[in-house]
Amino acid sequence: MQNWRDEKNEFSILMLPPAFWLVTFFTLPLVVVWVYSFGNRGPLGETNLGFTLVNYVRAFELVHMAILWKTVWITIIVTALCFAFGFPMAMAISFAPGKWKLRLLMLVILPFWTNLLIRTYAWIAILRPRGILNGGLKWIHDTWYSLIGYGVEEIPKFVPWEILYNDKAVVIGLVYVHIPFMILPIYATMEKLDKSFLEASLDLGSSQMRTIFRVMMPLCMTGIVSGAMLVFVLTLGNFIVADVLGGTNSLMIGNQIARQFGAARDWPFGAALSFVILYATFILLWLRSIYAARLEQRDAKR
Amino acid sequence: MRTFSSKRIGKSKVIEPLAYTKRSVIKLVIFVNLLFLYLPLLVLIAFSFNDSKRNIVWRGFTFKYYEKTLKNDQLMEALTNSLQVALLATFFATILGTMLGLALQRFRFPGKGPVDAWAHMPIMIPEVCMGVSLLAFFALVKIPLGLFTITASHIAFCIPFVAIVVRARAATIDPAMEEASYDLGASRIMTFWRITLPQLAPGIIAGALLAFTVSLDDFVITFFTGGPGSTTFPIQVYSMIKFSVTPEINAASTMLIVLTSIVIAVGLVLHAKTSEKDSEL
Amino acid sequence: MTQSIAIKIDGVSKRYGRNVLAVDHAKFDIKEGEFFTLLGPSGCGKTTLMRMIAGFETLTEGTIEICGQDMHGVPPNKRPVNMVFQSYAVFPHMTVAENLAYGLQIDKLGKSEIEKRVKDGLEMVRMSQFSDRRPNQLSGGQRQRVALARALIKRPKVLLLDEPMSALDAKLREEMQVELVTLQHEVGITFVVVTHDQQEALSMSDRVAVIEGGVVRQIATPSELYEHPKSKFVADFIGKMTTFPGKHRGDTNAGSKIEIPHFGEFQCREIVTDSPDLVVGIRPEKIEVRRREPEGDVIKMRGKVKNIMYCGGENHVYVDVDGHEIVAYLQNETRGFHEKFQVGDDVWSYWELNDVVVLDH
Amino acid sequence: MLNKPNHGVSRRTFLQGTAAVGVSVSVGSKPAWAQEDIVNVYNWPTYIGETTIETFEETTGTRVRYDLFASNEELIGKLSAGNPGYDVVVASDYAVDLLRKQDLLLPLNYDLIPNGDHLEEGFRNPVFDPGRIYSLPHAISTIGTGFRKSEISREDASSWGIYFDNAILSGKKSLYDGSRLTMGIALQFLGYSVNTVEEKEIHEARDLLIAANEGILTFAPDSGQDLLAAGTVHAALEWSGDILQVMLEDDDLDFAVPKEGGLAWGDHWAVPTGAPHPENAMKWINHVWDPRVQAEIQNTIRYGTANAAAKEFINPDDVNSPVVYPPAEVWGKTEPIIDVGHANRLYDDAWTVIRSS
Repeated sequence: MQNWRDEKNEFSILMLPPAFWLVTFFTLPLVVVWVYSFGNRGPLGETNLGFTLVNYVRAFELVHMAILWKTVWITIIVTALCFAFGFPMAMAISFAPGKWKLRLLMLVILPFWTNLLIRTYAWIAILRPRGILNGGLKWIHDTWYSLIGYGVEEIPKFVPWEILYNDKAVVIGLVYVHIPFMILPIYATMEKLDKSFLEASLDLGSSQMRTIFRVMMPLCMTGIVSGAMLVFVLTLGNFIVADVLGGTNSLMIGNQIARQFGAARDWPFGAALSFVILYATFILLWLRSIYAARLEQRDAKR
Repeated sequence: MRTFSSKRIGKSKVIEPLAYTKRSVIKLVIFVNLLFLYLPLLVLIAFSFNDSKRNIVWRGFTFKYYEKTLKNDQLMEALTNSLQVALLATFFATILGTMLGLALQRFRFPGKGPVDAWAHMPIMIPEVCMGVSLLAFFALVKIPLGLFTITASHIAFCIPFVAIVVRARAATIDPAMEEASYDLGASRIMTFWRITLPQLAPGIIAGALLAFTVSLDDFVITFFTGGPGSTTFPIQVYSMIKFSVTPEINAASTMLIVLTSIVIAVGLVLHAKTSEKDSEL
Repeated sequence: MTQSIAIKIDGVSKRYGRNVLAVDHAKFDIKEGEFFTLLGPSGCGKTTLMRMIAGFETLTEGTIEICGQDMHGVPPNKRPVNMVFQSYAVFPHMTVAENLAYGLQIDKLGKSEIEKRVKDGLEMVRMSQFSDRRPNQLSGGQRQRVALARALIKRPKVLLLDEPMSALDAKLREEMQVELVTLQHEVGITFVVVTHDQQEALSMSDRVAVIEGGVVRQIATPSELYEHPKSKFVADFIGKMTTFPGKHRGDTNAGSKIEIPHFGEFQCREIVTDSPDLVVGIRPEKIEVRRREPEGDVIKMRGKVKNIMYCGGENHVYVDVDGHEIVAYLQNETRGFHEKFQVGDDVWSYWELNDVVVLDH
Repeated sequence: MLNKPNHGVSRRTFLQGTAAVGVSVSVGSKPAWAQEDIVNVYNWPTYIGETTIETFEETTGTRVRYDLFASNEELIGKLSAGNPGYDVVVASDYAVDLLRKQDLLLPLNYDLIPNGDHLEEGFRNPVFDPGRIYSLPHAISTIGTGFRKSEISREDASSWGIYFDNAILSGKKSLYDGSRLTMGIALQFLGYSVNTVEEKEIHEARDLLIAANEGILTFAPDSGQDLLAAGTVHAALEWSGDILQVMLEDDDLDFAVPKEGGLAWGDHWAVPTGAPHPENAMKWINHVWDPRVQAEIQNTIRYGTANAAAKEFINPDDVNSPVVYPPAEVWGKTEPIIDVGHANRLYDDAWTVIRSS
């Protein structure tokens, strides 16, 4: 790595244009909203600037903390499920023979080029009581009883699985929307993994499972961490899935924020809630940088 | 030519320990994942042929929504706007993101840690918050809203995606390559064009694909930064919630899926070519 | 000495795709307690063969038995062999001691037993003071010791070593060669080593299998291999050899009559092939060079000194005989008789009849 | 057809625009389209007649640029940050109220809107815009219950009570994902005003809804009619027009305005402050208020009109339908939702609790 002083010109040419763009179209606007978070909602929903901490105080009220708590729980479950499905998928891609690797990768990315809302709506058709999933289950149910049902007087009526408009549906939708963000980073690190570590583990008598848990996962930890970070942060802010697939109590913190900027027309409070999340994200980022630094230190110490 | 004896026949087939894709468990994982990813797509494609105004109950097969879609100027304009914004944003975000990724990879400078975290913030921040902040900002500095402001904002949140990928790729490049180029008398610019850039290509392409993906599907930020004449496809879709999503949207999406599949395929072919070159090197 | 068989390789082939035959009907035994080396140029299939023994590659045909047991369908973690990888594959996320303990934990040994074995293992490779270090804090040689100890404390029937010295510098390599042999004598485990370095193979092994293009060309002790290579490939691969194409001109009581075109005929005591076309070879250190014509029952050729390379302990003299190059290694003696040559000198090069090796074409 | 790509410049505008290019590229000046003879319309999609834009362009020679938004709040948000260039917008009752109070609307110039005279008496003096100074109705409707006739009788469906009795159609009912509307029906059921600012009343409605959560399937984001059509629910809180559209495909569906009153709803044309072409905007409103044009719009979107003269051109089925034009006694009991100022926070907090318990 070069010191920027040695190559001032090159460094400036590389750094200044993107920095300028991000400052202009990201940081400065964000400062505006940050200022809002200390303002007041006027009677008509307009934003009055000022300095008050009431928005932050309100953000820490029990009801909002409860929503945050629930959101974090759902987010943890979603992240875990994304990992549970995404890790083996990343493994499959990474260990697939040459041309299949790219094809599988493409297959994972492709659904993302379709509108998120439409894809989420499609889940309704799959999960609803008379939907594709329950249709399949009913078929299995009927076939089963027609096979063993001779002599049974009354065939039990098929009861559809209630999997739409509740937290289960929200979790399914969120996993669906975010799983590639888990697969891709894990795949990227696994690609660079020296396969002889795995062979060494097997050779020393470990089972495949133990090899995966004790050797492959620790060695792919950077990818797992960035994947989990991405999924976690994106899930935390998502509101569309809970809107479309959620039940009566599906409110997540993302919905809450979106509503403050929408129906409630309380931008200062929305801004304060956003910044509470943002500070939490900062802490996550900071923890990750500590972790990364520790890894680097571990690698560099000699 | 020696022929292989049939000694092995009759013995069970053995799978090599790391040939995971040959294992039925992993095959199942691939199948379940792909089913999970594609079932909704299949559903939405199926409903684009549904002879009903809404996406609920199957009422027979029809092509009429494709016809309607192609004749729907508003929808086509929205698609054009979306593609235009996504392409422009991808183009500039790829350039700027590559620069940022290179700068962060190559240089040590005071405050690098915070700058690094800051550069990734656009991914981390709730979209509504960023959208509103941009709306307020553009109002404050009196920049008229329209395709320009949408594109500018898209570039801002696409930069980190490109930077992350390019940076990872740049880390794998041997610095000796550039040194060799200088040693052979090439200028900095020539070295960058002829040596650095071709090696970065897979990372840049992957970053550009990501940027294109997020830009194409963005609704929240696009909404807040748009003005007259800048309705994009996602805005069209979200606005429809009030009167339920019609099969025209499905038809348009299906066409978009086909189009993007082609783009991806082309991208893959290009990528395969560059990586072939890599392995030749 | 009667030794039982550790590994029995029987008609083993490995085919990749349609056209690549990596290993072609290998068939040989490795005896218990033996230091056995698979030697060959890179890409010859030796690593594939070793990986098949370890269980990482499937066999296209044939069988591998380890200690009398067919290994078909036995996964690597169930085989009584352990391997030291070319990259050592010492787990970077574990300390040295954890690396050693990793393989033992599966055997459901008691905690104290594991500790004891790890301690012994570290002592064996003289790494006791590094037990809490991470692999990236170790040098290449130290990492190799860890990999070695990690595999050995599993007490395998056979230890497989894949290019164990390739990542070490020349000086360390020599040290480790000696150490490895000593270690093998101590533990008495069968060692199978893959290497492309003929010097390494000769100095360490009890027996060496020379492999070329997936085919096992010759299996023999190092000295046999050197003194009596069976083919031109083996002769060339192991050490240097000057060769001439020759013709078998019939047998007499004294031996076979062999003609080297342009150079005349000579008698050879034993003959190894039926084919009339032969290769006649002679090791460079067996060749003598002098100005006067030699007398007695030797093969001699007149030529011009083309080049002289000074190599410390000896001089390599290249003599041009009618366009044919003969290489002689002459001891660089400071005492006693020696001649000094210069490029362009007219010389005689000659050698004993006994030293001639007749090879397959 | 209607919308030429916005980046293309027609020959006429090109000639006009050449002189102004130097000005228009400099930052801060109005962009080129501001000088064009154009009207920028901001509305929901599929919320206009099929030929409305075409006939406007033909009769006036003014080009229409049609853009879309998804909710009133987005509209308000954009306009309060500074009108980015819209000439005429569609806003719901309370949104008109809010925009008007924030000086974000221009008074309508009725000299340019002679068709405004067709406005029915009952719509001339709404609470959200007394005297119709700022707005003219685009479409009116009621909010009631869409229901499946084979599952629930009309009598039962004609009360908000079905949503609060967990024994009726348990898990087969959907409410709307909006605090004011859904809490409004609870307030109405309790006998209070939908626009109450009394904390006690709001809390009562909140607790009623929390208790009802058990029997409600979901708070749908304006997709109740889809749930109904798919058979996922048998009763849905919805706008009359939305239900009417699914009734066309399914005879088993119907719409009822509950006896407690139901909610009146209207979307209105208005001209935002800072509109670059206010005169064109007035021309546009006059155009859509032309009885025939108005009738064509309503025949497409199937909502009610407040244009007395348009009714004779509207599909007789709709004119006679109690769904589109509820009887006077029903209409008399409905109440529009208007903004409640600071009490908004009470509603929002209550809603947060409802949606998270």
